[in-house]
Amino acid sequence: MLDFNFHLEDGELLGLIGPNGAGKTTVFNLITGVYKPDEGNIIFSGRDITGLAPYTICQQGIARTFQNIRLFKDISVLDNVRIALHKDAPYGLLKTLLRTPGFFQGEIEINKKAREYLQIFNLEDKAGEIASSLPYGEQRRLEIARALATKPTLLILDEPAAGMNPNETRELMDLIRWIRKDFGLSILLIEHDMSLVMGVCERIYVLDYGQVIAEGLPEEIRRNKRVIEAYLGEEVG
Amino acid sequence: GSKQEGGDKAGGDKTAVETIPVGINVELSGDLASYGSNSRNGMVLAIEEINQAGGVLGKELKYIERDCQSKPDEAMNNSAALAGEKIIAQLGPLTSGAVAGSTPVMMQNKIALIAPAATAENVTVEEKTGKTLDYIFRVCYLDADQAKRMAEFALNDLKVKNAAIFGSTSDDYAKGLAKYFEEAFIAGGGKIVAKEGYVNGDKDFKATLTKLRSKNPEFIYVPGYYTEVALLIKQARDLDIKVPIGGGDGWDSPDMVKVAGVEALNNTYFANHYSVEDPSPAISSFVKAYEAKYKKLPDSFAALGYDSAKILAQAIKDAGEADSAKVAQALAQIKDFPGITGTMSINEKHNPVKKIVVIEYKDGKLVSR
Amino acid sequence: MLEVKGIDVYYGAIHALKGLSLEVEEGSIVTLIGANGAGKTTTLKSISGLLRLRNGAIMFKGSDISKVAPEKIVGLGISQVPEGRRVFSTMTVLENLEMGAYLRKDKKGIESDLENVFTRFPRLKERRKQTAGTLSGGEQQMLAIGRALMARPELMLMDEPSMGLAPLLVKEIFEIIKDINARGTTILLVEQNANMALSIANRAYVIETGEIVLEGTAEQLINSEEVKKAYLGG
Amino acid sequence: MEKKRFVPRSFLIEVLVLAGIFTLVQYLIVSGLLNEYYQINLSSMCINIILAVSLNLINGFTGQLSLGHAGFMAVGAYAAVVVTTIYSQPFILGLLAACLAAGLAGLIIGVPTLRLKGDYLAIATLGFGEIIRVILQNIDFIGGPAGILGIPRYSTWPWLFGLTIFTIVIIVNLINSSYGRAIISVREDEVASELMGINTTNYKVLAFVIGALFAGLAGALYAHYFYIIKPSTFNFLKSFDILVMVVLGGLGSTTGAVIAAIFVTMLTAALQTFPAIRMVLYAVTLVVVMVYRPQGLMGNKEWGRRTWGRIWGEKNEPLANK
Amino acid sequence: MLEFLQQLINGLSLGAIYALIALGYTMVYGIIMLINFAHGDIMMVGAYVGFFSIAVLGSNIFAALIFAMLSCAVLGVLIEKIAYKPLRNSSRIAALITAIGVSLFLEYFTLFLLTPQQRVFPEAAFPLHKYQIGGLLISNKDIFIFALAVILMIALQYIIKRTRTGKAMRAVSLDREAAILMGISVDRTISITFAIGSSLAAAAGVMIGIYYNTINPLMGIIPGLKAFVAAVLGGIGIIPGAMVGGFLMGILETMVSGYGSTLYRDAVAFGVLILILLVKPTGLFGKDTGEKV
Ligand SMILES: Nc1ncnc2c1ncn2[C@@H]1O[C@H](COP(=O)(O)OP(=O)(O)OP(=O)(O)O)[C@@H](O)[C@H]1O
Ligand SMILES: Nc1ncnc2c1ncn2[C@@H]1O[C@H](COP(=O)(O)OP(=O)(O)OP(=O)(O)O)[C@@H](O)[C@H]1O
Ligand SMILES: [Mg+2]
Ligand SMILES: [Mg+2]
Repeated sequence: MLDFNFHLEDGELLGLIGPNGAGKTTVFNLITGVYKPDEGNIIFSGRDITGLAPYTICQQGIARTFQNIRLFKDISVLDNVRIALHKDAPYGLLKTLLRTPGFFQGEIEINKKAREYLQIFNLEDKAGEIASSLPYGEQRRLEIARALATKPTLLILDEPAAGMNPNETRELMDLIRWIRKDFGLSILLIEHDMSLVMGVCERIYVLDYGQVIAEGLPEEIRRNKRVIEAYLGEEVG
Repeated sequence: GSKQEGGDKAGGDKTAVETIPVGINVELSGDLASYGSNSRNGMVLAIEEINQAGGVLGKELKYIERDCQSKPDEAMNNSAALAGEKIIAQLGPLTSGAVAGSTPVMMQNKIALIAPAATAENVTVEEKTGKTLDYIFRVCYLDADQAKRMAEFALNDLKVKNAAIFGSTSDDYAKGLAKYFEEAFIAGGGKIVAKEGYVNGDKDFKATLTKLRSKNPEFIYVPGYYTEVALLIKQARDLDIKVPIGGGDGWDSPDMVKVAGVEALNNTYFANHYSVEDPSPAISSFVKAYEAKYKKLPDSFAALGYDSAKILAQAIKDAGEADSAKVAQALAQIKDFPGITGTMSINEKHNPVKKIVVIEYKDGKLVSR
Repeated sequence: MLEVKGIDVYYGAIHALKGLSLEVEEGSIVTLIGANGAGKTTTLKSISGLLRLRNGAIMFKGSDISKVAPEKIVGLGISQVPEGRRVFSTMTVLENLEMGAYLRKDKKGIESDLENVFTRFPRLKERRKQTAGTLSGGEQQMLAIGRALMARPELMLMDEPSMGLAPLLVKEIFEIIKDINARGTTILLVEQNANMALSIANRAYVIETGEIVLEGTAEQLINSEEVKKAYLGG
Repeated sequence: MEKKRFVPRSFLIEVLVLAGIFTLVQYLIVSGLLNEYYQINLSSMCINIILAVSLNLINGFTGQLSLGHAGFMAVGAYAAVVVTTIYSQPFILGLLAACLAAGLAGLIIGVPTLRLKGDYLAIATLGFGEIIRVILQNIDFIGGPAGILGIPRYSTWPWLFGLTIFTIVIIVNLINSSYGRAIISVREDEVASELMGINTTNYKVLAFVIGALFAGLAGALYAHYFYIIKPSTFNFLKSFDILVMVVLGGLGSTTGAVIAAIFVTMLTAALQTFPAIRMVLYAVTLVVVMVYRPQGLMGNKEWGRRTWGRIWGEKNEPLANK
Repeated sequence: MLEFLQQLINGLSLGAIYALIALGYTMVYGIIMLINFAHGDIMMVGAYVGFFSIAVLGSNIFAALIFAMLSCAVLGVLIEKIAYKPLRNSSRIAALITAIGVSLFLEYFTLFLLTPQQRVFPEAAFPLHKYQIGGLLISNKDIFIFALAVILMIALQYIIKRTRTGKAMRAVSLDREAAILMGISVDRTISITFAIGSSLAAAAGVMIGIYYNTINPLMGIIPGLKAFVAAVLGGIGIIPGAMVGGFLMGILETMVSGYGSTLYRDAVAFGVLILILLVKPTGLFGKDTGEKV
């Protein structure tokens, strides 16, 4: 049901838009291994990652957020980030069970790192709170923090501005730009909020019925006839 | 509940009368609850009769009951609690496994345990050495003996040459019977044509019966409890299996006729401790008393429970004082005790030596053979 | 028509609405805007009876409905298009619409309302036999609105009907809302998309952490500096 | 960052308290002041604690509903008894065999079934538990339905107490580590966890195997305390009993599991004085407790957080749970 | 061949009983996602009510069936109100434990009240007729129980798919809050669900009574468990699935007993269940509702 090609350069900030049900989230699910493609390949950093398990893909450097926020709800904010750090756990199972000094050293290290991520997203005072008790906007931020903690080279954001008001969206735009610059990673995002897409993305793919119907710079997309017809409804300024 | 009344009455405000505490540790809940509670009823009836007749050594027996759910650990726990209550002896549990759970505690505290219905081989002896356990007794015969009796009956009286076995495989009692029957039957020159099993709690035996039917056995041995056996016989007859069917003391229950029906039971036989329809005065007065108190007929578990309590009273009398170790010694010496389930003497392995009756169902009546 | 008088609502220990009051006049579109977690959904749920009040009252056509059982409130003429659509996913489109008319007994009326919904949303008619879970986001939103209409409400509560929809659909939905209102249904609309909401509303309230901080006609609010800065992205 | 004291004083105090409890009980037993009845219940408590704490790892922390715990207990019990009783080897070898066999059974069962979710997993584990029981029942070498009698009583107080503490420490150590957090993330949201680079299958299996292993240990202790084991002891109702303890204590609370195991053991013992209606009372208690405290006695909170937190390496950080 | 057909008949009649119990099980599960472990015990109560109305009140079998179904409907509603309703918003596993508690309560309260002794259904209530068809034995009881299971399944499927109440049930199961917004009373709908589910259990209980003659307080445990397995086999929550699962279980058990050994019957039954689940993780008729991410 999907038939398309697209590519993403290192360090690029790419947008993916399209009508509801066009298959955007599905694309993300394919990239991150939640679904397996029936045909075709996904090449990441020169390696074929098609059909790999999601956790392996994450370990290869792709991290994501979800259209419907999926935090680890009943545990603390800090733990949410610490879980993301687990794939590089600095101690083994044996050390864990026997509580060797190496374990304590490792825990200190993990905590330090986790707090750094929280700090970046202005969440350090909330470290001890249960994730689900955070306001929506902070949950979105925590989700991004958690994704970043897996040290990705590609970050995928699915409708990060959904449910945010224009003001909050603006703050998010700044954050996205800043992350990209500071962490030196590529970002791929889906969004229905044109102000965000047009504002931050360097290049945009438009998807409809599982196919790419347009590709280009924001200005080109904005004026593209097919895109307007299928998605925008009018030119957006 | 009525279950506590005996204990309360005996231990109540009549402080003037000294009492002798007796432990009852049986299966009151769980799969075997119906056998356990029948046996307990028999024990309680006996204790009440003894007390009415003036008690033993001028003291009343006071029973303290516990539910072991047929679990060895619960049985052990109960025995420990009962030992703490300074009981003179414990009646029960019924199943051999639960008795084995209780055994170490009884041995340690030097208190006699009388098992009413634990018929497995090694209940009264040490597993490894074969040495008799000083404080463990039983009033029922052994599985090996009753299975042998049935095998001989089939070969000699029914004159069959081959047999099938279809018994419960989920309890050691029935499995033991099956094994001993097979041995005895083969030893007597017979042939076993099929061995099948069911699981306790089953209600549907048609599949296996259909299979058995095709093997054409002349006799079917069905070791198990009446709860399953009655249904099994009924379904066998429904499937037009007309050959004689035999079994063990687990069959004994008034429910057999009710469930299987008069007709289906014709030509079936089981080894038993006694017959409820035995006209002897001792038995008929027991049956009457039991029926009056519990509104139903006693099965063999009730009778064995009754005997276990009565034999204990006898031993206390023989011992001359309410001392648990002495009572155990007296138990080992019991000779020709007239029980409901036959006149018995306790042998050196603490098993009763008594007659095994074979009972035939004839038009719904029990006929001793 | 609807008067919310100083209501207090709690989630356990969380004080979600703090003496909130608002009013909806018959025939108007009133919009309630505010940041995430301000209490907009909570307000609508309280009106529908899904949440119980600690204090205050909710008057609908002159009588207090705050003690009425939640399932009875639809019958009084208030239906809700819940946040996130909440269509019955394994039921067909038609069954979903029938559920909207669950309390109604007038077969004829239901029949004609069904036709009305289908003329308003031809796409639903096309897909009447399809299960709702397989519809696209926009179609589900239409179904949720259609379902609410099937109760023939006098007042319709809509919770972020444009959320997650493509720009084209957002416009379509707002057109539909205007149309429904034009045909006589009063609307209380909760939106993040303040621009759009204010452009079709008569009156507006701004809610912040469970309290109304601003109210006025839609024009007044569109032009208010505070609102512009906080909610209109300008 | 202030230098952290490796062993805080409160930890030492708790160690002393435990040592005190141990010595006191040991003294009471040796001097004969603690009668058999209390000894048995104390031993049951230890065994139940191990069972509850280990099932809690699977059901409470990993969020995988397992209804076959008694099966692993059975595997452990039989493995140990075969070693000690049939082959007359020392107890320690029996214990090792129990852990090994039960852990292996956990692995064999866990790998295929843990792909199932929710109630389907529950029924599959229940099925495996029953299959184990049926198989044991049909092996004559280990006594068939009659089981094995005459097992030596090696499970003395030092063993019981020591292994109970050992179980708790190992499981608590596991939970309060990066591995534990990975396990908990599986419970919270499997998909998200997987996408955070966690091989959820591995961690589910890990938790399942460790849980099974300790159930096996409990089985071995049980067998060598109660002299006899038979397959029917380990039926699905026994699994339910263990589950009841876990939920009663609060899913995902080790403290809760311990408290509930003690509570249930005492309740069962206390109800023995009402033999006729004990099960009715037990059932009513169960329903009433659940209705009034659906989250269990402890919710998912732990007791002794601050003290133990340091030892676990948390240092004032909130623990895995609330 | 003849023996095989006979075994098939045996399997179908056993399966019909599992199917009858599984229907109610699956229905309650389908609507409120609760594994009602007490279902088998409600069946037992139904059997006792049927027994007493036949043996004591002297009613005929149909009156007894109706009476048992009505009494158990009331019992089911009561149980829901007392034990399950307070836990509606708690974790499912808490509700599961409560269900276990209710199950134990029903078993042991009956055991206490009526003694552990089994009761025997009067044979006269439903006299047996055997028919010989080309060497195959089949009884009127076989036919009756089979027909009853099929009729009740169709009725249930009709209620749930077609009637207003049934749609309300499905709505409640899909989204409770949205259902309220439609004007559906959740309490009432769940009560009706329990009433129907429990009366189905009662029907099964009475059928077991007449089919096997004996009933006892613990009779619900094993058939309850097996019916639950059957429901899972078919895809829990799916009515035709329960039916097929029930028959499959019955036939499977019969064939294992008939051609293998009863010793391993339960192990094989569970083994097949697990195999099926490994291939189809949501049961035979279960839809794989792969979580949308
Ligand atoms: N697990 C699933 N099972 C069945 N269909 C699915 C599943 N996931 C996605 N789909 C279908 O695939 C299509 C594409 O869905 P997708 O979620 O990718 O859309 P989208 O472009 O992200 O839309 P939106 O902007 O509304 O999020 C839709 O028709 C959807 O219904
Ligand atoms: N079920 C709940 N339990 C506890 N707190 C809740 C619950 N639902 C909402 N809250 C809290 O109540 C407050 C108001 O929530 P509400 O959902 O009404 O906000 P909203 O204005 O609709 O936000 P959004 O724009 O995100 O939909 C928030 O702080 C939220 O965290
Ligand atoms: Mg999407
Ligand atoms: Mg909201």
